[in-house]
Amino acid sequence: MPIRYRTTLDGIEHEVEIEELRPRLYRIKLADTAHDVDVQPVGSSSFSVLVRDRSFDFDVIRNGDEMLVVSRGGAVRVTLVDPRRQSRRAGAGNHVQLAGPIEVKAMMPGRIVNVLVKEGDQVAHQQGVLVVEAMKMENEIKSPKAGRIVKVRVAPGQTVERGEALIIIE
Amino acid sequence: MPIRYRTTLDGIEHEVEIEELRPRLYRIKLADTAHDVDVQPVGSSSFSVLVRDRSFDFDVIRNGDEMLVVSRGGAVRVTLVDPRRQSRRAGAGNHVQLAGPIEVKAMMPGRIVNVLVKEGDQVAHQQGVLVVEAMKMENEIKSPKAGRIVKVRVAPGQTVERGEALIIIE
Amino acid sequence: MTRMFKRILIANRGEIAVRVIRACREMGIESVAVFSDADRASLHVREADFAVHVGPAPAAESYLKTERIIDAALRTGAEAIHPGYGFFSENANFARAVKDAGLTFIGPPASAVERMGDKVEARKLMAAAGVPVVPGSPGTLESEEEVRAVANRIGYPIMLKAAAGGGGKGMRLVENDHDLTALVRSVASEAKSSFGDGRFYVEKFVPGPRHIEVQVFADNFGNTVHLFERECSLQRRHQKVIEESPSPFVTAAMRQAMGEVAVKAARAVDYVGAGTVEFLADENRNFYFLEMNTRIQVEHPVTELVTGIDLVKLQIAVAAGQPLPFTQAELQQRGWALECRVYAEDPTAGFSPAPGKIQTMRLPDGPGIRIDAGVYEGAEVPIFYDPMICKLIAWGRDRDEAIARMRRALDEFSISGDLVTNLDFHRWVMRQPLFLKGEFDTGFIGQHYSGADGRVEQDPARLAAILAAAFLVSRDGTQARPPVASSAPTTQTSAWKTLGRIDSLRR
Amino acid sequence: MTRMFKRILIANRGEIAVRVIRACREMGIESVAVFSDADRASLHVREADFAVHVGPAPAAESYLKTERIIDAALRTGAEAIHPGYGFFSENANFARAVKDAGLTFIGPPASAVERMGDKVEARKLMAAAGVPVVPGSPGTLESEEEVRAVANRIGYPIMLKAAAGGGGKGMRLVENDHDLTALVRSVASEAKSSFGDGRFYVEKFVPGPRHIEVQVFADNFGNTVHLFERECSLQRRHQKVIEESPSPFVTAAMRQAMGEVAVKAARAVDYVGAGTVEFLADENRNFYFLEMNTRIQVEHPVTELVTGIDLVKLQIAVAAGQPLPFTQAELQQRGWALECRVYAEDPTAGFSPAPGKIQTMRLPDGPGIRIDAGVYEGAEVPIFYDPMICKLIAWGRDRDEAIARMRRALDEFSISGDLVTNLDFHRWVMRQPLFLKGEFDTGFIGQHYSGADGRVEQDPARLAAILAAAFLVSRDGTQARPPVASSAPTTQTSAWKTLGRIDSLRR
Repeated sequence: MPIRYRTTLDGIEHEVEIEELRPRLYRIKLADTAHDVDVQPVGSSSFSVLVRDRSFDFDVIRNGDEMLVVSRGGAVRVTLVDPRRQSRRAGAGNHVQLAGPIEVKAMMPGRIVNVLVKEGDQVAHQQGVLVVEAMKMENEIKSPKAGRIVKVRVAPGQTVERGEALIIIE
Repeated sequence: MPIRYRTTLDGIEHEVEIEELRPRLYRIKLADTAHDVDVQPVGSSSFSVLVRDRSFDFDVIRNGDEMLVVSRGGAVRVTLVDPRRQSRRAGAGNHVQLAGPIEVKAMMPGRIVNVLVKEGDQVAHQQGVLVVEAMKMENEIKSPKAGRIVKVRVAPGQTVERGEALIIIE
Repeated sequence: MTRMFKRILIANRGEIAVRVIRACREMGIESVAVFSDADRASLHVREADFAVHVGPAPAAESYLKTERIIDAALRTGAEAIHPGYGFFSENANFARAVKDAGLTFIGPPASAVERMGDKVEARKLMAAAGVPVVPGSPGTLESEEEVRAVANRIGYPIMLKAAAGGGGKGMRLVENDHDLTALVRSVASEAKSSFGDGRFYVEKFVPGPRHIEVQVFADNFGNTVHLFERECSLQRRHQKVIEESPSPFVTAAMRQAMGEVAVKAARAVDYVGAGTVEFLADENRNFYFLEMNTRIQVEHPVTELVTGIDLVKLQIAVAAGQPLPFTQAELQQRGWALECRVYAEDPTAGFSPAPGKIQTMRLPDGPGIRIDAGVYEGAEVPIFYDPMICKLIAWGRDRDEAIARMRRALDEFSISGDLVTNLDFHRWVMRQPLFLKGEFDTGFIGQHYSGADGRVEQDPARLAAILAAAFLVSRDGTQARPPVASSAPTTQTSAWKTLGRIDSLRR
Repeated sequence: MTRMFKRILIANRGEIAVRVIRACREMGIESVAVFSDADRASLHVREADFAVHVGPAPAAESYLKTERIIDAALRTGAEAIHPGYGFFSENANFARAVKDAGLTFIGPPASAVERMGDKVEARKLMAAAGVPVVPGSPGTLESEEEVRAVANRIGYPIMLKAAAGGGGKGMRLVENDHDLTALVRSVASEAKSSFGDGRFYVEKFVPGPRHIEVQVFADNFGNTVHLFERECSLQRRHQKVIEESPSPFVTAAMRQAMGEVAVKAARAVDYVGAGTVEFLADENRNFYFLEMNTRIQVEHPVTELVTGIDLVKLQIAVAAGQPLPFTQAELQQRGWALECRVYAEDPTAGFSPAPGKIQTMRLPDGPGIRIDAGVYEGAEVPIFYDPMICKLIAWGRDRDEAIARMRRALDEFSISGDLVTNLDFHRWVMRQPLFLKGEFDTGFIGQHYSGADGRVEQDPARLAAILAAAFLVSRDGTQARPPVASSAPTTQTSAWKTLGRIDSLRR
């Protein structure tokens, strides 16, 4: 019995129907064309896939419904959503995790070189907020979203640990 | 609390006492001398071991109480028996598994070239009983124990599959 | 500039298929793999741009099905077929079928394959071309009397050889007249039953021989060169297991003479592409034509490392009609290279095959080390084919450095799972004084290798080993595993093998 | 014959420690590793014969503790210390302390380290020895007026450089007189705060420069040779990321001139051991002394591959008192070698470090490929040190073949886990027309790399990708994972990074 998914491939949505014909052989319908595809696991998240005699070797990195499928040719971003499940999750869009206050944390131990914003500042998405030196390199840390700086927890010269909250943006 | 093992190292028996001092640090007493040993797992069956500044990298292949410990320097066979367990298994010596009738099975697909014994023959341990050709090479199959041939299930020229019973020795 | 192929089918599997795929990729050519049921998850299928299923596991029903291989090429739009080694690589009929299908066979002309394929004809042809051959019968013999006449002329001991034999099969050593009758009968019957061709011939036995071969290369424009020698005397079961280039036995004068003779041999059959002329050398450095392999050899990497030439890419370029990009004078040997063939086989049980699943594998790398592998961690070495795992190749400025690097790489190499490997055997060879001095012949392994490891552990290593064992026990529990009986060993297995197999059962 | 060391301590970590351990093993020398708390499970500890803990994770408290390193050497009976690169490799005080402890420092004399360590003094010394230096101030300057006087003499644009600077820090480009005041103040203050040394000097700005360096080697008997050049112009963040030898820019005449000058530079400081003389070259092939690195370089393998010389083993041999085993005339370049430094860093986020755990890793191998790795599958790239994963090095008969092999190897290389790598960046470079033509300078990456991948998938690949995804979903279930917020990204992370990190969380 085929399973239907709503799939997003590099940002474009398609309906896709996938049916297991027998172990490791799948029929996939995309835009009314059917293809038989042979999928062979070759590691915990690696697959050898044959489609119309073409051979692909994939590592799949999964994040919920979204998957990054990496091969010799490059990387494809695939989202697969089972429509029966989708209704339950309505409204849970891609950016839900960025709503509300966000703590910008240190990704590695380092030293704060410069603080580019102060409390109360409005910042744009991707605007630089801090400069941190780690491993002999200066890294500009950018705001993960547009918002207002509600708290600056660090000052230039201060050393920070990995995971330490540096700034809170609302 | 130290655990005592009876250990066999390349065939020689010792009493060994092992105590975990803290995670990954062990005190081992062998022949009344104590050594502190640092054991770091670096894979599913690989360990980095430091003893008196010496560094060893081991793959351990386990078969019950017996272990083959493989390193750059070569391989050491180690048996570790917890004496509290040993009493329950009294009499279960190394060769218990070879008592009773044994099926000699084909380890790989091949063709029987020659049958060197017939039913009723007495055979010695390691005596050749069959010649099988597999992968373009002839292999003599030897008896895993001394005994009597109770059944010969194959004839020269016959092809056999992996795991097929060839001869039964009692 | 000739037109290069867009797509090539590789009619092979394992490391050589991966080797050819890599050559294709470096040349911007797409590769088509073929695979049997046993090879769906094999590395060559994963690495190729296309892959076509050609049948069940036995090679005779898949890799050796001419029409299926050619159909696969036509269906995927491949323009040429590379046969690798083994399988169809020295099959003139296959080469012709490829040509008839309008495709290019990446190898010599079918006629050259054929003329070198018949050992007796090749002997005659080479003798006529002025290539030294082992003294013996001029052609095949039929009767005991004919054999005796030749033996009396050249003297005992002699070798009886099946005309269609090879790889150590269909050969008998006759030490004296007394054994002649029985051995003639035996070789004739084996020749008939094994090869379907009862013909045989006689050669004088060369005692303590070296097996030395010369790589040759020819293009379609009459250029024929040699790429120096390879020393292949280290053999077990009459099969090469360690090769090197240069040979520690060959002098500059001998090298030049062998190279010239090898080129002569290739020219005599209008050879095109990569080929190898094999010689036997006696202790006085006389050398005799043995046979010509009309394909790429397993041991080609040692030549690549000392000459800097990529032989597989050159095969493809020559097949596409390009001339050789160098002259004989431009070729030179630099440094020393060794190859260890790493097999799933048990050296302590007569080097019998011991394939299985690879659970963990740590490959060496670093300076001077090259690995041509046909497997990956987690892969199965199938029971149906040659159980090679990979080729480990080391280069050094001189032989000592190459050996030191090989020893270092072997020590770094770890592999475990439901299989046995010959790594310990290679470690043993790399420490043998006679090997280090370059003093060995084809009988070396049989005479000196006992299967024993011989390496002794230091005391701290023993302590550490106990600890590693104790750690595993304390982590995984002390439950005893099921006894061994259920998988009673059928050959004299090494501890490695037994433990490896049992270990895998419980995973 | 001099006496060789029995045991050597390697005062370093990561790939260079493993590289030195391998050299030791090939020479029959025992190796002693040192490790911090963060490196107990690191590859160099696993590979060494001995390993000594020297302190907590920060390098200043472990790898840079002179007395602990020397204690470890004395305690384990090591006779010599190899500093690798970074850490203590260019620290004259450490070299002296080693000598004072009765051990051998495997590197140049402390005096040579010292004289080349001070950039202003080195400039003066080189100018005096007849080595061309970039026009500029003869020594350090103190005031704006002094700077202006030099600028008026040599012409704008000029570079202001901190005397103690390096690695792209403490430098300011001054385009015209108008900016001078502010920039002099800025560089003086940065020099003081970053290096505790407020001195600075002036050099003429060389537009579109190439960074080309020459490997030199000297023994204790007055023999000094060069091993030709390395092209190191491909840099991000003023750090080399891809190197090659030969340089596609250097002509035979320039090569000879640079080599001679480099040897002159080494002789001027009575150099012994391996060293590198770095030059800036302008578009007219004028070249100027930049600095001398008095240690083995990260990029030494490209020189090893084209010359056949093992530089690390040679360092050890020279330190043990052996003479160079070759003369300048015996050295030659053969073929072409490229090195890609594979880092745990995010090229789409300004090449910022992105270390973490390696879950799966498939390394390329085969013809012409060498890997010097400091990690293994399952290892952690620690956050405390340079986040290098390995060096991928390719050799070919010519530059085209070396690039083709590098491209092929990069395509085979797969790594996944809680880290981001710059593999895609290297794949991008190896396809850039200007790079392929050899037309680039130190500004290349900044000018041409946007972080976009640029490669387009074919249709069947998209289908196959959906299927692989569907397979994973059907196998592992369709449960959505926790949202991303709990690990809010702090820099502009690539999808790779985000997904990689999240993926690792659920394992």
